[in-house]
Formats: sequence, structure tokens, C-alpha cells
Amino acid sequence: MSTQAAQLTHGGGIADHIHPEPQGFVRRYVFSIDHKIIGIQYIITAWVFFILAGLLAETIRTQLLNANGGFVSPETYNEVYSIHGSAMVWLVVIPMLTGGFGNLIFPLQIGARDVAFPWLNMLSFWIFPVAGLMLFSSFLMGAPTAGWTEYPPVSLQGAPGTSMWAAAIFLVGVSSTLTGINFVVTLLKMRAPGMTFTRMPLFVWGQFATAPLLMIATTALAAALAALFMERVFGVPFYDPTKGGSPVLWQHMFWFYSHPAVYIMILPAFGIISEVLPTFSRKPIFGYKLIAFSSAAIALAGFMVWAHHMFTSGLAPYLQLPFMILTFAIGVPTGIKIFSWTATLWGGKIHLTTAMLFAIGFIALFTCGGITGIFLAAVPYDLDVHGTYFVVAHFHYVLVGGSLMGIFAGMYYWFPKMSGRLLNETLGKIHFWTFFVGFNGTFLPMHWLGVEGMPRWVATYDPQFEFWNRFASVSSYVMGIAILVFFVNVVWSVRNGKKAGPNPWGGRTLEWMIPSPPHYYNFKQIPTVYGLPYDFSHPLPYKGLEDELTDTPPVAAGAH
Amino acid sequence: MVEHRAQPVRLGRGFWMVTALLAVLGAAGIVFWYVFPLEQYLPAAIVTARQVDTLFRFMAATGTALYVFVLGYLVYFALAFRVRASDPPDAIGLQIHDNPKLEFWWAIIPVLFVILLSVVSVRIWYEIMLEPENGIVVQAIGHQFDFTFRYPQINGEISDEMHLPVNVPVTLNLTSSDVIHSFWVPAMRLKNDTVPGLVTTIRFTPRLTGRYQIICTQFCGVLHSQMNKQVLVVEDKTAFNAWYRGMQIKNAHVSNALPAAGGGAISLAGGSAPAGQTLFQQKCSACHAIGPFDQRIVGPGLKGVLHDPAHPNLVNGDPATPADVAKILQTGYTGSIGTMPNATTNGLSTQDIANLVAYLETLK
Amino acid sequence: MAVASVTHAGAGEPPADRLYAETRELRLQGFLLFLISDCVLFSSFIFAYLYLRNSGQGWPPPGIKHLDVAFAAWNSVLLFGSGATMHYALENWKHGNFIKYMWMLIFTIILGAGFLGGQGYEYTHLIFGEHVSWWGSGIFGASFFTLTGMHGFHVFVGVCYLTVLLMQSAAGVYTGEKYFGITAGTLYWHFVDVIWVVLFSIFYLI
Amino acid sequence: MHVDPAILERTGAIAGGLIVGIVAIYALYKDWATPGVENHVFKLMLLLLGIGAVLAILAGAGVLGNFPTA
Repeated sequence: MSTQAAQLTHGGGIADHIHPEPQGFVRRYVFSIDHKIIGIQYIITAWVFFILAGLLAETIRTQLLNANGGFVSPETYNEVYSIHGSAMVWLVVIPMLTGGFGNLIFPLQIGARDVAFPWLNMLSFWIFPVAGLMLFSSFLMGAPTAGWTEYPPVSLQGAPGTSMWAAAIFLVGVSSTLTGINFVVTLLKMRAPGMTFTRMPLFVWGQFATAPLLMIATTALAAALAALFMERVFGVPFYDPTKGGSPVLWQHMFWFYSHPAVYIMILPAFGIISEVLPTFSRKPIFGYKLIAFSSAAIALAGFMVWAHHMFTSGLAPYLQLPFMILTFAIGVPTGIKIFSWTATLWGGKIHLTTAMLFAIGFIALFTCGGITGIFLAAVPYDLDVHGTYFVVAHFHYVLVGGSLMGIFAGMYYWFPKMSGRLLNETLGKIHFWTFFVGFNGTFLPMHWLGVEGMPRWVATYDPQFEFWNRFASVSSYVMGIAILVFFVNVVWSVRNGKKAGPNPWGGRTLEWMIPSPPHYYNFKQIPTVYGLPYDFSHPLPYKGLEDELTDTPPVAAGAH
Repeated sequence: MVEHRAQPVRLGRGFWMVTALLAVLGAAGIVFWYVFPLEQYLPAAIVTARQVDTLFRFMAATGTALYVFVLGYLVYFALAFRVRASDPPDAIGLQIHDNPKLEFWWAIIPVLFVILLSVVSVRIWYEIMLEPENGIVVQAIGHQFDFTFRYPQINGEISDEMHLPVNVPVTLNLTSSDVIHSFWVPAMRLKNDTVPGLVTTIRFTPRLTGRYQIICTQFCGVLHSQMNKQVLVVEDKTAFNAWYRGMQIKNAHVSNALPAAGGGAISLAGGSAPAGQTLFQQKCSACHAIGPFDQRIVGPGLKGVLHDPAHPNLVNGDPATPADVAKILQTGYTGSIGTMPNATTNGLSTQDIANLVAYLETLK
Repeated sequence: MAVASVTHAGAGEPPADRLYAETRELRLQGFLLFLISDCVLFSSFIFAYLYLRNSGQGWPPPGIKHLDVAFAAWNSVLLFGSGATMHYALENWKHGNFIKYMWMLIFTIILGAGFLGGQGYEYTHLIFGEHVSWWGSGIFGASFFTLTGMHGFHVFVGVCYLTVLLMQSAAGVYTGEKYFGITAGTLYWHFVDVIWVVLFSIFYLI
Repeated sequence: MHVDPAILERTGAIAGGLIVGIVAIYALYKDWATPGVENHVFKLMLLLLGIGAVLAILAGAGVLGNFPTA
């Protein structure tokens, strides 16, 4: 079917259908089927888990203040970093970017009244906090200790909590899969009239590249986890070599999911950046099509490189080269994106708001993480630094310097659409600079710690590394303070922040054309789209939005 | 959007000055990585370690240069094009959508770089993979939580230090008795996992005498952090031979984890190979392939176990004798390469054992 | 244009109710995507099975009895037949022969239940037969019972769903153009069949 | 007289396989022109169903999967 045919048109269809507004606190704010409320629920839940996982991170750094540890026992330490990793990946970054900002923003940006399956949406949200609690409750019965990757056979020896971990991650997977299905259908079927693929905002493109990954890759992980669970609980041999199983099988199945998962965690952040940059440069994004299609290319290629996590796992040598070269190749579309973002700044009228600072910080830090990623993709060098702190530094530059910075940019940019108010800019700038300094202080030294021979997953380490570890730990406390500032800012601004009005930033995508926070039905009338949103010198490419900011009732409200 | 094409898109003097500055900084970065004395911080103990360093210098230099430019332009643009107080509130930037020529070039340049990097890495990869096979064969076995080492003609497992002669090619067979560990010597810039039920091999040639730390880099249990106590000693030939002979004498009495045969030796006379073959299919082939030693299922492959002198022996330096095999079949085996149940568990009569040995004799 | 796409997806003539037609379109796509991800779940386990199977050891492992191909073939025919009947159930619905539709649905349910019975019979023989190969006993049991068990569960769910469908149809829930439930049931049932085609060949034939 | 159940199963498999296969292919031929997403899926499924029937026939006839039962 053609792109056009996939879109809605007016005349008695979904485009003009408005559900009656749900009444009562529970139906509105707890078991709500409104994508905006669900998005906010996701974001809040994810931040709560972020606090817990962040405390675990500070525990890790405190343990590493001294070469011989001593803050917590090695057992506890192993549990702490395992849960820290799992929680940050599955309970914070992925839900925040897909379920959270995805739900909150992209239906608005494509001019829809809700996602395709609101009830499914509610279901997949409510699975998520349950799974999160299960994950953290594994502490009570002895949490998993083998890191977020839980390689067998050592994870087969792990404490009972490991089974709980597997079950929890399985549930998160179900939630993501449902979200993925929901988003794909919404994106294919519920775009406003005239919103062709090449007119979609880039955040939508980010979600569009991510949703299929959520839908497909996560299921592969579900299988691996189910097998691990069965082997641990019922003794069904899949991974145990003494029963004919293969430990390497887990690594294949796990990374076949977890490499796409890396893109699940970064592509939506790319999208956020690609919205923030043009808005605050008052300038079209540079090379719209390149950015959009490179997202798709990265998502696709993400399925073909998983074994680059397994260069030292006894993988057949002839398999190493294709995976190495394919991984190098992914650097190309990523590099193109970075160049395009940088070029977007050139000749703009740049407003250095907090969101913009975070966007620029994102490019700076993510580029560093990307370059070290190329290092690790080169087999000969990976054979050296694999499993060392160099790897830790690399993926924290990508996930904290990349995804988390993107999330912060999104928080400052779209906070009006959640609360109707602006976050405080002064606190925001303090937050940015302390975070930026603290982040680099924490993770930059890890590069040379790894190269000089400090392995991952260690509760104690060689005294020669003590200085830089202390440096990193102290800097991590600075990061902690920055996060504190952020939460103070949020809590304060929800009540006392400056009223935002519909469009505080001069944005041109559809979500800025309607009041903040939007009505439950989003649009009084579904607009018709005539072009890309980013032409600042043009009149807005939308029709049918005249009444949005007046108090006329919505068209066809209460129909059906 | 046609009217925007008309807009003058001119790069100002500031841009070129900044570009020049960044070029200087980038060049400085490149020079830095090529003069940086890596080996002062981490000696290159084996031949290929220097190639890995070459690769590292290459990637670090190009990466730094690239990063300097991205970061520099980022900061410069952000400052140079920020809104001034003088700007009207609705001021907009230059409405440039794209620039095909520019995009073409910055798509092509990374592609070329990727090709170049692939060529470099593949060449170095070959040098690592194609290290000579002749020379000394050592087996390193990962345990929770240490490594042990087996040498030809030395009984038992050496668990404190791993000795190697300098300038002699080494074939290191890695395996594990419990979970996945990873054998890493930072000074060798080389690591590989020790996977239970699998034998992985790395080859290298030590080029510097000295003592180097062996570190486990794959989480293997609660004391993983402690699994870095072993030392790799690279020493000259005479010192190595002295140590080697010393170990042979010291471990002469070590029984190689092979318990004394209960109930005296089994008479292997009258063993029938065909009967043994059927038996092998039923009782043994679940764990043992009829293939080379490396072809692991659970236990090692048994092809040529009694003939091939190059077969990594089950027990010690001497090629396994029928009596050894009979003992193992009778009393079972517990050691670094795994665990094998004894005759009672396997339900083997002495005649069965005789048949099996007779069959194994036929595997040449 | 959307009208066109919607009518195409339906049985033929343009639908009376535009909102239903578009909602149906969404549900259809969602359901297909669900089947795709379910397919990935099966594929992962199949990958695991083939990976373990080729990990050096002969197959099936010594001491494990070969599966009873003749019986499995017969049993598979039951399931495949149910696929055919289900297809004609939908066809009959589209052409408005309600009675035939009901009969076809009933046949489908019977055949599906028959397949489940056959699987139960096979399981009991494998588990209590002379060559014990329960799933704790090794990778053969693990992969065989996991995959066929998973598929059996899908069949079970399908039978239940079709039964509900039968009752709903009897109660006249589905009318004229509004029969997405039946379409979904057919899709799901076909999916279960096709998965079995794969499992049958990888476990019994190669 | 006593009949080996395997014979019955095999004949049943062949006969049933023939019926299902013919029905599936015929349905496929009839639906060939139908437009729309789910109809395309149906056609794919019918094709695979036919293949399944063929496999069943071959298995029943002992062409495929005739292992020496250990």
C-alpha cells in the first residue's frame, strides 16, 4: 500500500473519532488509556528506578575508592553492579525513551488522537513497574551476580535471585514488545492526512526505527531468558556443558537481542536531539533525509553485528572478520548524523537554553563513545581491552553521555507538554555543567585504567590504579549532586515553574501548536500536513489548527 | 525552498581561522599518539603486541583528529552563531536544508576511512592468527579462582607460575574446569576465554624476558577480583630448561589425579573391538567424539588416543597406555579437563572395559 | 485513499461503517505484527535446537530413541486438515453460508483437539517408554519438549479461542462485515499449522 | 488378523496428506487474485500448508525420516 493510502483522511473515520473523556481519578491518572498520561507514568516510574539504580552506582564507586574495597562485601558488590546494569538498561533508558517520550510525544507529532491500541498501551505500562519491583526484589533472595549479561555457566551457579531476574527481564520484554507493536501500527496507520514519511519529524523517525527492534529483538531475548529460567529451575539443559549444552549459545541469543537493544537505547535519543537542534538554531535540520534514513540503516544493520561482543568467546576466527567490518560500517551512518547535527548549528540563531546545552553535550560525548566503539570493533584491539574498564568507559559514554543526555534534553524541552510549566533555566544550567564535569571526571580515566590492565566486574583491584579510581569516585559524587539539582528543579517547577503557554520555544512540530498540557483529545480537529515542519522562513505547513488555542469545543467531540 | 538556494552561504574569516587552529590541534594529536611511549607503561612482551600497539596508535590518532574537529566546530558554531541582544526576537538562521556536495564528501570520507581501517586491522589480525604452530605446547586451565598449567612430560598441574622460554613460539590451549574465565596478559595485548567443554587456542612468541600478570577478565564468581595472582615468567632458554627439569623431578611422584586402580589391573586380553564399538556408541559417545582431542562434547575427542604422539595426553607427558585408559574407565577421572564417572556408574564390566580399550586401539 | 486501502483489506464491497473498517485495519496489522514476534520466539528456540544439535555430538544422542515418524506424520495430518477446514470456515462465512461455517469450525476444533490428544499419547510414550528421554535428561529432551510443548500450548490456546468463537457466532456476535474475530482466529490457526510444518520437518524428517 | 498400527498410521498419513494437499492447493488457486494484506498472508499460509501435506505424505511413504530405530 502506498504511503498516502496508509494515512487517515477525514470523514467519519478514526481521524474524527473522539473517545468520551474518562471520568474519575483512577480512570484518568492511574489506569488511564491516554497516551500522554501513560507517557508521564512511564517517565516518572523510570526516574524512580533511576534513583535506585543511581544509588547502586554510587555504591560501586564508593567500594572502588580503595584498592582493597571494604565498603561492601564482594558478594554484595557483584549483586550491586549486576542490578545497576540491568535496571539502568531495562528499567530506565529503554522505558524512558520508548514508552515515556515515545508515548508522550510522537502521537502528537504525527497528529493522532492516541496510539492504535490504548488499552494495550495501558497494559504494557502496568507490566513495567511490576517487573521493576521483581527485579529489585531479587536482592531479598540473593540477587544475580554475573553482571547484566549473566553468562552461564556462572549464572547457573548464581543465587535464587537470578531466576527472579530472568523472570523480571522477561516481563519487561513482553512490555516492550507490546509497545513496539503498538507504535508500529500507530506510525503506519494513524498519521494525519498529508503526513507522509518524508514529512515526519525526526523524533518520529527515531521511534519508527526503534519500534520494530523492540518488537523483534526483544522476543529473541525472551527465548534466551526462558531457557535460562527453565535450566535453573527445572534443570533442563541448554547451557550447561556437562549435560551437552553450550554456554556460547546463550551469548549468541543474548547479544542477538542486546546489540539491537543498544540502538533501541540511542535511536530515540538521536530523535530528541534532531528536534532540539533545529528549534533552538531557528534553522532547518541539515540533511533531513540523510538523518532519517541513516536511523533506519543503523536499526537494520544492528541485527547483523551481534557477534562483535564475542570475539574472545571461542568464536570461529573466520567469523570474526565479517562482524568486525560490518561493525566498522555502522560507523558511517552514525558519523553522517554527527556531521549533519554539527552543520545544523552553522549559520543558525542559536539560543543556548538548557535543552540546547544538553543536545550539544550529547553530540560531544556520544562522538567520543562512538570513536571508542570503533576501537572495540577492531578484533586485534578488542582481544586486548575486551572485558576491561575501557569497555566500561565506552558504553557509559554512549549510554550516559548519549542516551541520558538525550533524555535530559527531552525533559527540559518537553516538560511544558507534561506539566504546562517550564523547568527553571538557572538550575538547569547548573545541572548541565556539574553533570558534564562530573561525567567526564568519572568515565574519562576509565579508558586508560582499562588499557593499563584493570578488568571489569572487580570488587578490589591492583593498588597502582588507586589514584584514578578515587578521582572517578569523587567525580561520580559530583554527578550525583547534578542529578540532585535536576530533581529539585523538577519538583520545584511542577508547582512554581513559569507558565509555558502553548509554544515556549518557538518549535514548529505539531505538539507545539496545541495547548500545554494538551487536551485529552489532543487536537480539536486533526490537521492536514503540507510539508516539513523545519522551514522557519515559511508559514506553518498545517491546516485545520485555527481553533486549537480558542475555547471552541472539539469538532465531533462526543461522537460515537 | 527555491528562494533559499539564492541565499548567500559564505564561510567567514573566523571559520577558516578556527579550521586552521583545529588542523594544528588535530596534527598535534596525531603526533602525540605516535610519539607516546606506550611500552614504558606496558611492555610489549610478545611479538604481536607491537602490531596491536600500531593499530591502537593508528586508531587513536585518527580518532583524536576527527574528535578535535567535531568538538571544535561544535563549540565554535555554538558561540559564533548564538543570538545577540541586538537580534530581533523572531530572528531566524540561514534556511539551508542540505548541501549535496558536502554530504557526499562526508559520506565518502568515513567510507574510505572504514576501508583503510579494515585493511589495517585484517592485516594485523592475520599476524596474530598465523603465529607459528611449532614450538612448545602448554595447556592453561581456568578454575574458580585460579589458572593451572600443564606441560608435556611434567606430571600434574602447575598452579603458581607459568614459565615460558623467550623467542620460542607458544601454542596455548585454553579450557576451563567449571565456568567461563578469560586468560588475559595485558603485556601480551592478547586474551581469550577459557570455556568449559571447549578448547580454544592462542599462539604467540614471547620477545621480552620478565614477569607479567595473568588476569581473568570474565566474571567467574565471587572471587573473580582475586583471580589475578598468577604470573607469567618469560625467561631465557637455560633458565627455562632448569625450571622445567626441576618441575619434572618435583612432580615425578604426582599421580596426575589418576587414582590407583582398584582391584588390581584388568586383563585386557580377549577384548573384542566390534563389541567395544557398540558399547562406545551406547555409553561413551554422548560425551566423547571420535575426533581429535579438541573436538569436545563433554570429554575430549578420543581419535588416536593410544597412538598419536601429538595427542594432548589425558594424563601426563607420556602417551596414554592401554593400562592408563583401563584405569580411567574403571575408577573414573576427576581433573582439570572435567569429570568422568567410574565403571560402576557407567555399568561397565571388566570385559566391557577390555572391549572398549580394544576398540580405542583401533582409532588411529 | 484510505477508503480504498480499507475496502481492499475487507472481503470486497466497501464497508458500511468507516470507523469499524479503520479500527479493523489497525487490529489486523497489530495481530499480524504479534504473529511476527511470536514467530521470532519460535525461531530463537529453533536456532537453539539446531545449534545444540550441531555442537559435535551425533543426533539423536546415543541412548535416545528415534521418534515415531509414522505416528507423527498421521498426527500432523490431523493438524494440517484442521488448517484446511478453518480456511473453508472463513470462506463460507464470507459467502454467508452460516451453517457450513459452523460445521467447518466444529471440524477444526475436533481435529485440533485430536492433534493435542495425539501429542499427549506421543509424550507419554517418550517419557515412560523403554528409552527414557525426559527433558531433564539432555539437550534432546530439552529442545524437543520445549519446542513441541510451546507449540502444543499454542494449539491449546487456539482450540479454546475457536470454541469461544463458536459460541460467539452462535450468539450472533459477528454480523456481515464485522467479523474480525473470525479473521484473527483463522490467521492464528494457520500460523499454528505452519509452525508445525517447520517443527515436524526439523524434528522428525532431518 | 493383526495389523501393525504403523501401517495404519502410514496409510492414514498418505491418504490425509493427499486430501489436505489437494484442498490447500485448490484453495490457493481459487484465492490467487484476492487483494488485501490478510489474504496475501492466507495464500502464503496455504502454500506452506500444501508443503506440509507433501512432507506428511513423504514421511508416511517412508521416503523421509526413515531412521533405524535404535
